[in-house]
Amino acid sequence: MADLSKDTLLDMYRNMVVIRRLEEKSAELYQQGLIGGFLHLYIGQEATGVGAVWALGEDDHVITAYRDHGIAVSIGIEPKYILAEMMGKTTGVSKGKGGSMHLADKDKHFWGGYAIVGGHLPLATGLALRARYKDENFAVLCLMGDGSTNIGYFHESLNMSAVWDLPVVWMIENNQYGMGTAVDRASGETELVKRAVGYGMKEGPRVDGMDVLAVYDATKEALEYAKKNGPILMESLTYRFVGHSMGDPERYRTKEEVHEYQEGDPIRIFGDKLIGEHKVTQEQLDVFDREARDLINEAVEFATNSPNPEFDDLFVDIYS
Amino acid sequence: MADLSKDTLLDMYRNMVVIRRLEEKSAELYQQGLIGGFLHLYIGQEATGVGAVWALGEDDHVITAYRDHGIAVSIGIEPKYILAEMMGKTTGVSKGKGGSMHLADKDKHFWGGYAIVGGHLPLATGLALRARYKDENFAVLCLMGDGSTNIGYFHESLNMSAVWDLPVVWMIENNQYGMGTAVDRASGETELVKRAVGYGMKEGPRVDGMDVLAVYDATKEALEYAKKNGPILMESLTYRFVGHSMGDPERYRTKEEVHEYQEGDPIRIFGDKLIGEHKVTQEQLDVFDREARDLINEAVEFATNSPNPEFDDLFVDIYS
Amino acid sequence: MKMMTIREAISNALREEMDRDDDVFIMGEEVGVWGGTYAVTRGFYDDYGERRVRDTPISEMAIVGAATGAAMNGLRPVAELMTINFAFVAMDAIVNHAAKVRYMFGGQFTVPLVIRTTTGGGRQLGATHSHSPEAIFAHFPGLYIACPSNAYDAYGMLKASIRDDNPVMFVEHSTLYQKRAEVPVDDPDFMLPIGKSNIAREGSDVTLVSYSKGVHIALEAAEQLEKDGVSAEVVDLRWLRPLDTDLFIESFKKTNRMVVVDEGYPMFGVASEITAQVMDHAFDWMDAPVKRVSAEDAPLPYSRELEQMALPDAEKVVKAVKEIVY
Amino acid sequence: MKMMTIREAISNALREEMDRDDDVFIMGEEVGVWGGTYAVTRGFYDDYGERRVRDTPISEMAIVGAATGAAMNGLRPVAELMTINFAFVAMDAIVNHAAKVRYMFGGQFTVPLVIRTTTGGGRQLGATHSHSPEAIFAHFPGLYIACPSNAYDAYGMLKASIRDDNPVMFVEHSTLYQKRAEVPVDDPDFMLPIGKSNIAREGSDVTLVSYSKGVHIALEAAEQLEKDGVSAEVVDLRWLRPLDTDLFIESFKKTNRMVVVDEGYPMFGVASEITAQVMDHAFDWMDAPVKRVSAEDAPLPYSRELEQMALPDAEKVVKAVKEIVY
Ligand SMILES: Cc1ncc(C[n+]2csc(CCOP(=O)(O)OP(=O)(O)O)c2C)c(N)n1
Ligand SMILES: Cc1ncc(C[n+]2csc(CCOP(=O)(O)OP(=O)(O)O)c2C)c(N)n1
Ligand SMILES: [Mg+2]
Ligand SMILES: [Mg+2]
Repeated sequence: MADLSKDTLLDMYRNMVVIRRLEEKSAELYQQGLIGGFLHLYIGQEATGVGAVWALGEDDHVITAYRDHGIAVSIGIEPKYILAEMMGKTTGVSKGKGGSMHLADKDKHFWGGYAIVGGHLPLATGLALRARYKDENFAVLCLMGDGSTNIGYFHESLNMSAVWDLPVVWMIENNQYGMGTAVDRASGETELVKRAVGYGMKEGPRVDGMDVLAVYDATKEALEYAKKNGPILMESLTYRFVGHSMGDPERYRTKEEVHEYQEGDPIRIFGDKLIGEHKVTQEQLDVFDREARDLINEAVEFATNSPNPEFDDLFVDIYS
Repeated sequence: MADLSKDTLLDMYRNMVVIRRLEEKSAELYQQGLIGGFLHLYIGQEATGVGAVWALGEDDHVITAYRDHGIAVSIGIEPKYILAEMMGKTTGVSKGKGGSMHLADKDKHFWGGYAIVGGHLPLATGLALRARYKDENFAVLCLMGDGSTNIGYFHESLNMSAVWDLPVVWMIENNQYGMGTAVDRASGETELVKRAVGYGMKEGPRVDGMDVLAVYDATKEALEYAKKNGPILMESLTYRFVGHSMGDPERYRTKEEVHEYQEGDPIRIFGDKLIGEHKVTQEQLDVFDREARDLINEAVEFATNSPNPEFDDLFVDIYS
Repeated sequence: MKMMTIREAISNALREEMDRDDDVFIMGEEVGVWGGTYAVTRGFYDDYGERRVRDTPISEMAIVGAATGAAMNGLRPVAELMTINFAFVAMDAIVNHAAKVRYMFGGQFTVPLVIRTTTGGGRQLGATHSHSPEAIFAHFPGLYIACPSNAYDAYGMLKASIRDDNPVMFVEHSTLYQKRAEVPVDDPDFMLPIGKSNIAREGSDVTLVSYSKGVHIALEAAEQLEKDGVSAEVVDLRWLRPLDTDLFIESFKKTNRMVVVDEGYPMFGVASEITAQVMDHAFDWMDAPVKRVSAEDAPLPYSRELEQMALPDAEKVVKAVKEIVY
Repeated sequence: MKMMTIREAISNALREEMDRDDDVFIMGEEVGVWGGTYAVTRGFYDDYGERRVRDTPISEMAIVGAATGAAMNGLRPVAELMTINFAFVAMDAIVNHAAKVRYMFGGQFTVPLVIRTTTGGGRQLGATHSHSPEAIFAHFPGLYIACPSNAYDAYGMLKASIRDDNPVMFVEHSTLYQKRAEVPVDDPDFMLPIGKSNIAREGSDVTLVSYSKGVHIALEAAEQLEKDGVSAEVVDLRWLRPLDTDLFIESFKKTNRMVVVDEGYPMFGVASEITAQVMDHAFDWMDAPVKRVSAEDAPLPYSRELEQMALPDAEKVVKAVKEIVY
């Protein structure tokens, strides 16, 4: 079990709350037309992102798909730079070029969110190659959705990582749907970690993705394993409480199903645990919540007041 | 065990010999510059092609990669149309448009050889879809090399066939190398049938690909399974006695290794069995050999005397 | 005739063809339970069931490849690629298999396949999701490329595509689905011929050539130009392959001036080919250089204003026209 | 200076760059034990070991994607795609990832990646294996496309590509490896600038524009034309992106006539773009239409004679020139 100080636990909780508030605000801004494009929220999945990212060592790396806000916050990008990006401003992490689906911070070893399903998997293979090539001691955490395990990229990237014993933790955020398609309608094998068998790869755990500490522990262990031995495939079993992206008619699941999962809200679960086991009070948690709201409101203001890119920016950063 | 009449066994033997003689002649013609492009010979692998194709029922289908001569002969295409194709003549099975790598005969349910590694796998998925769509009772035998199991096409095609319970026998002709790359240098898992696990697919046998009857039996069973239950993945363990294609420097394996495998020549093994268990004489087998040589020589003559395509043919059959 | 949106026209055409022929079926990501990402197949899953409306895994290579195999074996799949950006993942299946199996095997196989997909930028989806790469598919013999600009065309072109025995990439524009026009629903066999383009507006001073959304940009530009006394003819290519060279050349021989409008990247793009065709077929009629108005030569950015600046619009077209009509 | 084949020049350039910088490494199918399908990396595996000469599974998407990731993380991979035909399988990894990660993330990432590959028809490999699809890659901003025609260029362009911090598709022609030329091996830092084309032959009556193998066809045509008293200038583009418009336009302004030679499909191809550029930049200098000599608009067939008829050759170029030089 995670041997984390109370302060760290509180920081993780705070992190989860900030993600939640950020996501709610993003939805609002999207409705107002201030955020455009596709917006994929992380609500319900916070425990996975926070648990996994907090498990990373200083030299480790992370890369993910378009559902990337939670990772961005967890890795330590200030919400104002995230929201500025979503609002297309030059102060955004990607200077307004990338939007919600393309957050990244190279200095923090966060290699970005990627909108092509599976497209970032071989990038993870390549990022990890450096560790073996230069004999450096790091691992790459590659998050992906359940749906992305059916695309060719998955197969080729995992196999190559296995042939070369690369330090990658392949973590499937199994939220049970790829858009509207349930896992059992898309994958011949629904226990997705079993796919490791085909690559002679370590079959990792299917961890409870609603329990931030369980995710933390499992990821920590997986990272250690990867650095020493090579790739490992694991799942975090989770659920998104909202649509795939804004405007999802959600015809593929019932309201009841969603409500049932919402009962197991990862933030509430963790909050209860903090109160029950760590002598934290509800008032303290409420303070975090208010602080998070303030932080996000300030971020909106920052983003709103930031400048738009100009015509010449079109041609900047195409080449180095 | 295969319950085949002596006549059938002799026909299968003949089939193997015809392939061998065809391949030897092709190599000769290639050296003479009468065949061009890439030429991938089937020498050493005859037991797989013959065993597998003879197991097909009248309504079943077969598709393969560019190493397709053995399949073409086994399915019953006369060598003259094969050689005419290899010599680029209008009388070739593909009218000289396809060459060695693109033999096919739709009427015989042979959907062709394909030169893009893995490219024919989804075609097999689609061919098989018809069986379920129209409730028809057939299966598709899809042959592929060991090397092709590492490309995205493999993953997507097998998974889709599993999700839709399609009647496909996925048969890996594991000749231990993809060009010069040994299986264990290309695949994280070298027991390739294990990849079935990732698709919740039936893991079929790893059959002795040098024993034509073993291949026959296993394929027969697999076809039955597929029709009833859905896809199955199997391997035929074999070896090619010659280079990957003409001009292979063969730096990746020793002469000794090749010689060792040649000791287990599938034609000799089967011949010995016929002599030992079926009262066939060496003289009879020799007659088959002479007949095969004659057949191939006539085929060369036919091909040589056939016309070349003309300029206008360039634009024929682009569209229907 | 009935007034309807492009979405409805395509949806109707699909339904009619599915009703007519049991071999016609739909496969792709989210075509079933979800009802189609752009709601084109809404209700189909309930009405036709999962035999004929097949949700697939996220496996574009297999979607196109399996649809090709099914087509070879006598079915008539309408495979959907959610957007044309995902056609890159399936590029080999499209250009090396669907487009070539007939030729390469001497005409033995037939591929009655339609690949429906959506194209276009302008929706703040970022560089990977905002392509208009029709030119690179039109490069390959063996395919047909349909790019309807309105409901009437979409309806007639899709029906023709489904009934044709060759692989067609049917490229819808994601920002046009709500555009309305009259559609001849009364004739169940109404079809527009493959490879025939159309005069969307008559004029005499300059020819604007485009397709898909570009046609609307051209029409808007034509209206503005009219106010300035310039009469613009608008040619809607409808198909990029086969490319109907005759019609726009004829128009050009009348107007002697041309601007090509195209939402793709400018280099090695659609407008480049049209320009070269004019060079081939109407050199002596050129009173001014053919002008190209394409997207800027940059990946499309997310930022709304910036993305809009990168795309062609009526203003840019008017400006280009004024450079050559004097 | 030393006389050597293109194969040797490329091989030398690779070795020198690997010797100079430990971060430069090679990955791809059969680059190691086999020694490279076209024998370019023969001996490398023994000399550099499997850390730096990495055989891969047959996984083109992962080859390009992993090389991109490695490049982002500070290595300098030279990834090999055995032939450009297999780039279709990796299309998304090339055009949507290698080409775009820098832009899409606001310049945070750098992709010092070279994708070496071979192009060209004429070897009886059938329709799927005989493409010259450079145009469709050159369509995409974010990439550089190198297409050397001789050993000198190959050497200098490859060294420049490896040292550059952007993704370069380095396209070698499979039938040119044995061509010889002088190569400046004495200068370890010899490089040719990215995006600069070259006058391969001076002339005054007509400009022949080409790249890669087409340059040799053009040169052969030029010799024939000389006998007929026509002086042809040959421009070797060297790079399709960035496209050096200046040089061929300058040449055209001198000759006023142009034939573009290109081995790809004719529609939406390289020659189309060059033609359109002339229209843009030298309309008033056009004494005759720019002519295009590309492959025929058909998949390439296996049959030797038939395939040859489909491809451009000097005779076709001479014929095209004679149509415009009178
Ligand atoms: C290659 C490709 N195909 C299709 C899409 C469209 N698409 C975007 S997200 C998505 C579902 C992915 O599901 P999953 O991997 O489970 O991730 P989740 O959204 O559940 O986090 C699809 C089909 C895409 N972006 N890229
Ligand atoms: C997509 C693709 N990549 C690479 C190649 C080049 N290539 C042709 S055959 C081959 C090896 C295939 O090995 P395997 O599948 O084991 O078949 P075998 O030749 O042993 O029968 C390779 C790499 C190709 N044809 N297609
Ligand atoms: Mg999911
Ligand atoms: Mg093999």
